Amino acid sequence: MATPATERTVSLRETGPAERGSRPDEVVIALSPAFAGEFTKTIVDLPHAEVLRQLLAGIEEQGVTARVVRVRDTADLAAISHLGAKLSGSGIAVGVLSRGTAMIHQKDLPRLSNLELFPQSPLLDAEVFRKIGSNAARYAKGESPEPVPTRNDQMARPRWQAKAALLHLKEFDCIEADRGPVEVKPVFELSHA
Amino acid sequence: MATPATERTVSLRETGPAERGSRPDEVVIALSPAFAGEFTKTIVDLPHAEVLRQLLAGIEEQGVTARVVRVRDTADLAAISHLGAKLSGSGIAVGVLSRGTAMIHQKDLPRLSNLELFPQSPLLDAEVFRKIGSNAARYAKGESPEPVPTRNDQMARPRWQAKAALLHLKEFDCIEADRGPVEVKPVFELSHA
Amino acid sequence: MDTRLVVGVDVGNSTTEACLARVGPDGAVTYLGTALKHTTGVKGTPENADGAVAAVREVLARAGATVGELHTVLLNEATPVISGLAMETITETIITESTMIGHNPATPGGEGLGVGVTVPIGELLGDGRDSERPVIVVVPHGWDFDDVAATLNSAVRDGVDVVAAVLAGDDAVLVTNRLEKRIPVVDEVAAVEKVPVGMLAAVEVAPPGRTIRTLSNSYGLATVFALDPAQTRQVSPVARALTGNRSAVVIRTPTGDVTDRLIPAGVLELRGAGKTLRVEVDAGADAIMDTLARAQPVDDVHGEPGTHVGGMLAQVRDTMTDVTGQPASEIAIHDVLAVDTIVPAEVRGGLAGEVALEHAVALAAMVSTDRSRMQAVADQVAAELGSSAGVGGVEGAMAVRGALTTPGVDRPVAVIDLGGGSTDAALLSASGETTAVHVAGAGELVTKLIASELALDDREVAENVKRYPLGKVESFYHLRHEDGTVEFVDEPLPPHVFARVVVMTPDGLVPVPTRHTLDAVRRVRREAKRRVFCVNAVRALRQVAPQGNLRALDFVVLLGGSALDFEIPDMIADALAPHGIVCGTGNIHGSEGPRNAVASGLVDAYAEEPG
Amino acid sequence: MDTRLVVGVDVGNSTTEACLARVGPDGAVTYLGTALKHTTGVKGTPENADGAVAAVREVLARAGATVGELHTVLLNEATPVISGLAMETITETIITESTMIGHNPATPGGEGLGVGVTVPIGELLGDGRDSERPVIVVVPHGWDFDDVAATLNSAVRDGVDVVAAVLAGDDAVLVTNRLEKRIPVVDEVAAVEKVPVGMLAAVEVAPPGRTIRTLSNSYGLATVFALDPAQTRQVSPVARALTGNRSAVVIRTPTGDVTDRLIPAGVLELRGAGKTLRVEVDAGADAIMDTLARAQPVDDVHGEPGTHVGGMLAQVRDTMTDVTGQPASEIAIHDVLAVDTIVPAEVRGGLAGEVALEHAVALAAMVSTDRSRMQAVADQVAAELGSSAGVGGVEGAMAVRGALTTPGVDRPVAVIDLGGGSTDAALLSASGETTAVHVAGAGELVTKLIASELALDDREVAENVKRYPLGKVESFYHLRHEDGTVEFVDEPLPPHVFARVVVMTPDGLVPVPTRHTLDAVRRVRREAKRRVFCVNAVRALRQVAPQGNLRALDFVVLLGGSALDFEIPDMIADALAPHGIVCGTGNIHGSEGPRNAVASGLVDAYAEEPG
Ligand SMILES: Nc1ncnc2c1ncn2[C@@H]1O[C@H](COP(=O)(O)OP(=O)(O)O)[C@@H](O)[C@H]1O
Ligand SMILES: Nc1ncnc2c1ncn2[C@@H]1O[C@H](COP(=O)(O)OP(=O)(O)O)[C@@H](O)[C@H]1O
Ligand SMILES: [Mg+2]
Ligand SMILES: [Mg+2]
Repeated sequence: MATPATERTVSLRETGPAERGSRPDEVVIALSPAFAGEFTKTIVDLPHAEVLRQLLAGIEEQGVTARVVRVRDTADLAAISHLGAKLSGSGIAVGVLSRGTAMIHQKDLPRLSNLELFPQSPLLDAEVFRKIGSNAARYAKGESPEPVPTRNDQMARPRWQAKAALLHLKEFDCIEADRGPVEVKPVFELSHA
Repeated sequence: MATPATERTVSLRETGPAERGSRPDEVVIALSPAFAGEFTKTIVDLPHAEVLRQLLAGIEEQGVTARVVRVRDTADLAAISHLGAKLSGSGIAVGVLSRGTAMIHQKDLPRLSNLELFPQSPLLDAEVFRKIGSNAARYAKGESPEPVPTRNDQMARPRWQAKAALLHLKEFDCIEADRGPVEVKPVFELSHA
Repeated sequence: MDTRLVVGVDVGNSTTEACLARVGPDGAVTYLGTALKHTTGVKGTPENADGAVAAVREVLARAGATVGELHTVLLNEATPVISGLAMETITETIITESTMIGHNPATPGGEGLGVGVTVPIGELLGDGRDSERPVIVVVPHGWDFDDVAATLNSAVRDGVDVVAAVLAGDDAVLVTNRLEKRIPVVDEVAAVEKVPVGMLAAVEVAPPGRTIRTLSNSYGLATVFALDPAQTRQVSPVARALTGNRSAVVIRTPTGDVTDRLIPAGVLELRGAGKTLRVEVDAGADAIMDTLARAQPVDDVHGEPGTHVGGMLAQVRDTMTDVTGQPASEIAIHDVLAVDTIVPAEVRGGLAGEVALEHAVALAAMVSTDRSRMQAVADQVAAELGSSAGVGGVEGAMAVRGALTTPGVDRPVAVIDLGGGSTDAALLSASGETTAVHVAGAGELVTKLIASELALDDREVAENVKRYPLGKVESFYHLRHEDGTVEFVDEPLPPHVFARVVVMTPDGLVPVPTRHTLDAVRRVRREAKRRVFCVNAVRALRQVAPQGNLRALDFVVLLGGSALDFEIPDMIADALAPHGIVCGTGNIHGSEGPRNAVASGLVDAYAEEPG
Repeated sequence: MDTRLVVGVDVGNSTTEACLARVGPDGAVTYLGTALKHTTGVKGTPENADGAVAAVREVLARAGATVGELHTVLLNEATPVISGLAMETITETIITESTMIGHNPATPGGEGLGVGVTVPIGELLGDGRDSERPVIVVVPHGWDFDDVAATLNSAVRDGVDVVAAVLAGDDAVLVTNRLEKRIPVVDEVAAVEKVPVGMLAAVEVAPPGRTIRTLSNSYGLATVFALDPAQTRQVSPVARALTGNRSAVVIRTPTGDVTDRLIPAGVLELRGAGKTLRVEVDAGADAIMDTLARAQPVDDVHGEPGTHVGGMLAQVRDTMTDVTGQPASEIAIHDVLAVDTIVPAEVRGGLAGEVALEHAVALAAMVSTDRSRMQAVADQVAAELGSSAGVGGVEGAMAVRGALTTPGVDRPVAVIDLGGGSTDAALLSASGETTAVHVAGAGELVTKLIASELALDDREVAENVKRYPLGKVESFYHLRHEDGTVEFVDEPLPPHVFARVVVMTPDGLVPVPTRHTLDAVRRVRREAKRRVFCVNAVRALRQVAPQGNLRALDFVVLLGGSALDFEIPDMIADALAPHGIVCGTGNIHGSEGPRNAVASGLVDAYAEEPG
């Protein structure tokens, strides 16, 4: 009997400006300006609630704590992820854009570098986001996990290119220049489809 | 043939507000408001130049780098040391007052705690300051050194109590409330006694 | 005779070395330089000429001399000793009737012991539910952790005594964090659908950093499943297999079991000294080597046809046939080195990809083909260089002569050439005669043992682990060496080494793809070197020492590529010290270290009696 | 006879255990509870009564019964086996004529090899300076690092070939950072004034994470000092002693040397089976135990008077005299366990506090005094409780009876009681007879080995290292367990554990004052347990097994305090598995684990024939 088709939604309650964390057992999840706000789904219609829930679950299963911040002044994945890493007590952060592209970053790395990159948003399902959260938490524990296996589907590129560009532009419109990152509390609600 | 009697002096050139360091191989030396400024010697007339030079030497011998900051808004040893630890890339700092009292602190410790405390300034000679620098650098490297052996001379207390109180009050006068810590470059000069 | 310019050339399995010298009329030798090139083609075949010529040209160029001035080239009579390698697993762990789950996942949930009947989560609620007996809930793939927790909580509220759970996904911590009643949960059971349903089972999870106490104790199993003594004896291998785990599941199946089967690897037949001795491969390395020692000198070695070891030696003979051109039947194996090793292998019948450390035996075998082919190489070298060239002497004798140029060495002196395929020893007695032997096993066997024990697919990584010390990258700005000292770097280290065990090679940090700790990798590296080079050094020296008595030896000089290793020479010196032997790495001409011994020896031999 | 309330009481060396039961008219036994108290006074002496009475009162109170209802108390006939411990170092390292400095300081300076004549820094400048030969500068206490660097720089500018330096203070990195010419520098040489002046010397420093290659190779020393073969043989122990160092200094003194002297520890005399066998203590543990096995059963053991081992056994006999009240001459030692161990000790003649790992032999010796004193204790217990009390049976037989209450156990069954002083084994054959033996060495010897090998002064810390797993505090918020898993804490950990190896005791983290890594401490802990408990388990079982054949045994049950250990039972089970033995920790009445076996056995024996 498969799990009942529950559709979850998430709202992000702002709790104040994002501060540097001091606890080494903390991973920061840095969200792009339009994530779970202007947009509610990824490029393949995976609900942002599910993306966030699986990232948090991957981190929790490893016995590590998580903090969610909303970045407002940029839509660039590397910038968002590196900012998250600078705020994170362990120095490890996961950055994610509305369309789904994601990255694991670390505070001492050059901004344009990363620990793991997931560029093809159409290929990222709930299971991949769970593993991204888990690997980020394992780096925070000083472990060296195998990188998350991702399919490389050359076919996906053309089909989704147009939609990706559109979502990218829309996300840009949501940028609020020179407004600092805020800490947010995700509140999940169950809505039976 | 003992080393020629060289008397050194030090001047602290301010290079800007003290920032958080990112390099894990760095120990911060946090100086009290009047150190090598209003005062130039400890309670037992050990030149501040020699105190700073031996602390720096202890750190350099361990292959660790050092950064010196001047704290201006407090003369409390624990506050000075903990502020230094917060700024230090390794989270380890050495705090020292004009009269010589010193402490090794760490950023995650409660402010009123410490790794090692050297309360009896009259008993602190050049060799002790060299070992304080060395131990601080070893904590930064994740080692667990034996605490620096210090004599506990009950006799010293009464004889020096008055002078210590006087120096303490004078140091208080040098406090510049709500002025942040500054990074300083120590410049040593040889002056043949 | 006036002074003559000569070059000694030593063609080895992997390296070809040259030594240029001026020999005076009175036989006095002045060394002018050395050169080292990769051997071209297989040792002892005409293809070697290119490498030899290249080495001669380089050593001449370095000394500013021309080919024209060259009087003669002296090549080593390499008794081509060719080694082959093979490895066979001799134990196999099998779980029958899914009686045990022992994969020890990284993040199990909860703590303690739960004993009850296995029930699929689908049948937990509704009227069919079982609220008398304690139950262990089995959760298949596809269930979300929130739904699993909700279902278990409501079952408990309905009076079902849920005592433990077994999950397909990596959800144990997520589920236990959401349960009202704290129970032990084992997760990441890939083949969870194979867990027998309606059976009595036990689940145990120890606190962090601890190991289980009940399911790893035969009498613990007897208590949990109320077993009689005969049943307890039958399940005791399950307790042994679960020792050291932090979590485990045992299911009471009628005849379910875990066996550590010995794979019949076959019998080795050792012919020598007029006898034929037989030894089971799975008796282990010591038994094999003891039997070998009783059949010295060995004429030939065969493996029982149709068995693993039969296949192993056939494989070695095949490589020899392409190398020597001789038919397989003519190939005589004159020495073998057997080494016990462990190979991580998946457990047959495991439900969650359990891996067990199986025992294996690695065999290095050595063939000596007597036909000398170095003269053919010499002729070709002479043709290409337009100077005379010939075979100057046998490898072993030349090596020990070269060793004499090491400061502090005197006759009688023994050398051990620590090469890639074989380990060669030679003794130069006080009276000047030389005895030389070759034993199987050297650098390549060490690399193979490291690769198999650390499950490294890339042979290049295994070679690096062998050659250089290890480090652990603890942050982007510092790493800790294997001796515990910390080193800081100015530029952040590359992401692919972050938090990894790395090899400190001259051209940078090479990550070792293993979940072992630095200390565990270090132990595997040193053990492999000890079991090959310390064993072979003593074995080879015994064959050259007078009456096989090591005490009769004075000076031992270590030569060859593996003598450049940062720890092998110390290990061999320690192994020989109790016998009162002075053992150290050679230093040819006081400057070349352990390289160039044979090439230098060829020059000295020529200088004594210019053939 | 109606039902009677009885208590079995087992007085051990450290613990006194009680078992309360109701025995029905038909001999059926219903267990009502157990209790455990500290033994008062030395085992087998009247002072034991208080502990026994306390245990009886507690077990009665727990079951809500009164002393009045008590029928009788049954005490164990403890063949008082008392063990003593002694340890003696049998090797000593001596440096003569200050020929070597090998303390391997943590922060040497520079890199490479420098060979030259030793010159005090004071004589470096001025006209007396030596600008022909390479020099190694020796710097006494009191010199400031800036002045040292300035002096060396100006000497080099004046044409002095400074090739290395040896410093008193910890200034090597400070000095090399300020030198124009990079040279290797060894520092922290406390007795630097003893460094011979005007002598040829060599200083070598390896890069970070590496070890020296030249001064640890006999032929490297020969090359550096142009030694002839005889001199090379003479200095080869220096090379051996410097193996594994990152830095070293060797000074060419005429007859300077480093010797690893064997301290004549004396001869052990083993009398038994009509023979007297002698064995040198410094032949090591294996030799001693092999000789012991040939003198079974042992009547007595003596140490050669005036030698170390003589002193060792005299020491054991003295402790026995105060315990048993018997004169030393009457004390018969019936068993010894010898264990090889290593003891870090300062090197005689060292200039910089060098420490060497010396070999030592630890001896546990066991005395059995046949006079039974348990009856006196029983009388006192009876008096205090006002109920009858008597001796119910011999310890070994009672223990094996109690073991039978463990689920899954059947006759024939052997028990091994892993105590503090001795390890006791007993076999209950199918036909019901019991054979019991005692061998020397158990928990206390393990604690002593751990304390000596890790140089721990505090015995309490050594006991903790024995009993609980280790961890490494990596930050104020997390620690890594010995199995590699990480655990985070909410509140910052106390400063005194920062960056230390700690023991994870139930009442918090206890730092281990050692510079060893976690893995090294773990290896010492497991090795100590293996060399005492695995050796003794097999040794004791051989003495009770039919014809000494372990294969004849079926079930083995582990009892006693050390059976509570988190890894000893698994180690013993692994050691016995190859003999087809089912071995595990006991579980008395299916609930008490390895405790209460003897007390329960006393009750069962009484129920069978109420004496
Ligand atoms: N620096 C080194 N450290 C450790 N092993 C080495 C080093 N250089 C070569 N080797 C090993 O030496 C072996 C080759 O020895 P070499 O004497 O060159 O071969 P051969 O004499 O058969 O031509 C190989 O197994 C190689 O791994
Ligand atoms: N939890 C434990 N883990 C390991 N060893 C233990 C534990 N408890 C007791 N011991 C060891 O057991 C020994 C005492 O055993 P015990 O059976 O109580 O003594 P006895 O039987 O001689 O009275 C001591 O060496 C002690 O260190
Ligand atoms: Mg998990
Ligand atoms: Mg130093």
